[in-house]
Amino acid sequence: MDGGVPGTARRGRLRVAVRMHGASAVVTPSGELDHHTADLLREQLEGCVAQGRSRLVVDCSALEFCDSTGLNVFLGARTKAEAAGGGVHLAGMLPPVARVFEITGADAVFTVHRALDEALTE
Amino acid sequence: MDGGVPGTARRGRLRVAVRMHGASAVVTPSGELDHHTADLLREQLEGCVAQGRSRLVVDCSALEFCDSTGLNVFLGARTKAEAAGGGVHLAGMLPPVARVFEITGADAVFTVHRALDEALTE
Amino acid sequence: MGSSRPVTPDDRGASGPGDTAAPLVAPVRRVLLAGCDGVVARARDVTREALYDWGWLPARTPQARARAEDALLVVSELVTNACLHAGGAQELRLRGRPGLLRLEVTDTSPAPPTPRTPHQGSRPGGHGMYIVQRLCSRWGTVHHPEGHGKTVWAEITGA
Amino acid sequence: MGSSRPVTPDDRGASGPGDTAAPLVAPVRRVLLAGCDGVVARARDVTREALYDWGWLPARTPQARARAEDALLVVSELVTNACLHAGGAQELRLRGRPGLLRLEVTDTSPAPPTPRTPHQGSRPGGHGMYIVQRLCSRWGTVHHPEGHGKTVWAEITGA
Ligand SMILES: Nc1ncnc2c1ncn2[C@@H]1O[C@H](COP(=O)(O)OP(=O)(O)O)[C@@H](O)[C@H]1O
Ligand SMILES: Nc1ncnc2c1ncn2[C@@H]1O[C@H](COP(=O)(O)OP(=O)(O)O)[C@@H](O)[C@H]1O
Repeated sequence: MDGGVPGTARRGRLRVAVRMHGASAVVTPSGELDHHTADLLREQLEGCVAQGRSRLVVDCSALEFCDSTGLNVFLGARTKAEAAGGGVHLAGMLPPVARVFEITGADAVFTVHRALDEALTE
Repeated sequence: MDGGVPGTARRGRLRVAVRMHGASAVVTPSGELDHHTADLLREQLEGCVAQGRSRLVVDCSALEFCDSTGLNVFLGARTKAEAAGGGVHLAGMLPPVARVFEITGADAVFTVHRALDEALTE
Repeated sequence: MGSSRPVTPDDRGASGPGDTAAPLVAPVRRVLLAGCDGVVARARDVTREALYDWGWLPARTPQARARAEDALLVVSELVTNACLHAGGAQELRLRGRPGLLRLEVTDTSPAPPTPRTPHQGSRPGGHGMYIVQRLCSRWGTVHHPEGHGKTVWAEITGA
Repeated sequence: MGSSRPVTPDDRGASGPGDTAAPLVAPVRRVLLAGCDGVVARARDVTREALYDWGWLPARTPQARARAEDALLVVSELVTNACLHAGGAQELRLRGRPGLLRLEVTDTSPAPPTPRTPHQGSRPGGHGMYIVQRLCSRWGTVHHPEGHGKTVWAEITGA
């Protein structure tokens, strides 16, 4: 699947699904986001922005692991999305993923939602 | 005593004597050359060069300690002396001082003499 | 985990700082991590397995579970850094002591990790060692003799 | 040496890496080195005294004497670096183990020593950590929690 096109892409321990919902692109990474898999999510997020979908809603409810390499992907996508007039919304983070955002203070620069529907109905 | 003028200067654990011998300035540091005392030797060596005495013969036979800060003084003086057409000759180094020059490879850039008379009669 | 094997206390060259005289009373696990293919995920797998073997997992409390997850995060950071900044990780060593897990990653670069200061939460980059600093009671670098690389280690205390 | 005093094994916060679980079987000496006035020479004095007390000096052979002198050189480099690059040395700790002397210098900067590569023998600068690397069997940095500085340590083996 090409970057940001609705559908599902997979690399090693990460799967990334993309679908459109109104003005938002809903990106659903599942599995483990690290050095080996970060490129896949980066391509998908940047692909959405390149296609004019700059309101990115990331459904994190199936993301089981994320380290600083994964965090960098979200931070980079945020810059691109905001430059295009949008932003990155993170929904449903599990505790180990939420922890990375908390201890680095990165949670302050994203719009964080408890659950996906909250991010979509906003 | 002003920099490089014949006589003796002292700072803490270092004493530096300077005398003229033909074309050479004979500089005799005695004691411990380190962070606390390096400036004193630097002033004396640079003072000699500033006064046109760029053949510096350093009598190290009473120098009991020298670390990398001391080594830097000799390396800096060498640049100045060579730029003025002279050089730095080191004579009579005791084992702990010789060791610093050996392990850093700095001994290769100085003219090293076993004893002072060798450095003066050359 | 075929390549994880116990070490003997007399394996001095590979032991961590301060272990020079003290006997190795703690369980140790060593895994070779040549190259960078899949090693970060593999290092987490090995660490998770040790956490089960050494009683950190399954966790009795959410706090204890968070500490085990912190250990997986820290090992991920250390191995990633060896790949990104030191030409690849060589070996992962895990040492369990009562209430303490010590993670050690060796690589062949002599340069130490240098946490970026000030840390900026909003920008990509510089988060790895910041995370290590925040989650670990101590961390450090041991430089191997003759310029043969280094070990970066970090210690996590249990819940 | 009025300010050099023994520490007890339970002084965990100040002990070196890897000593967390192992009992402190070795003689330890600690000296506060506040500020930079005269501290480099003083650190050598304290180290020389320990070398006498622990039987390295008087040396029986020229080789043994050279090793003791190496220890004085290394401590001079570590304390000088704390003064030049870390706002001053805080504390010097010496640990004697059979055939091994461990020197530890704490300071308040989080930045680790970064040996300059390549080392250039003909230019001023960059010789301190090169000397430490050449003379020591191992050296390293322990980062203290909460950004409270670090300990740079180096180990010298006896003749
Ligand atoms: N194993 C290592 N070997 C050499 N340098 C390292 C290592 N780990 C980290 N570093 C250095 O420390 C810096 C900070 O690392 P880190 O906080 O993980 O951020 P980042 O990897 O995003 O730069 C790196 O940029 C690198 O220069
Ligand atoms: N205690 C320390 N704290 C912070 N940085 C240090 C410390 N010791 C050394 N460094 C860093 O390591 C570098 C190399 O040190 P060194 O080899 O002694 O050379 P020099 O002091 O001449 O620069 C220093 O320039 C400094 O940046």
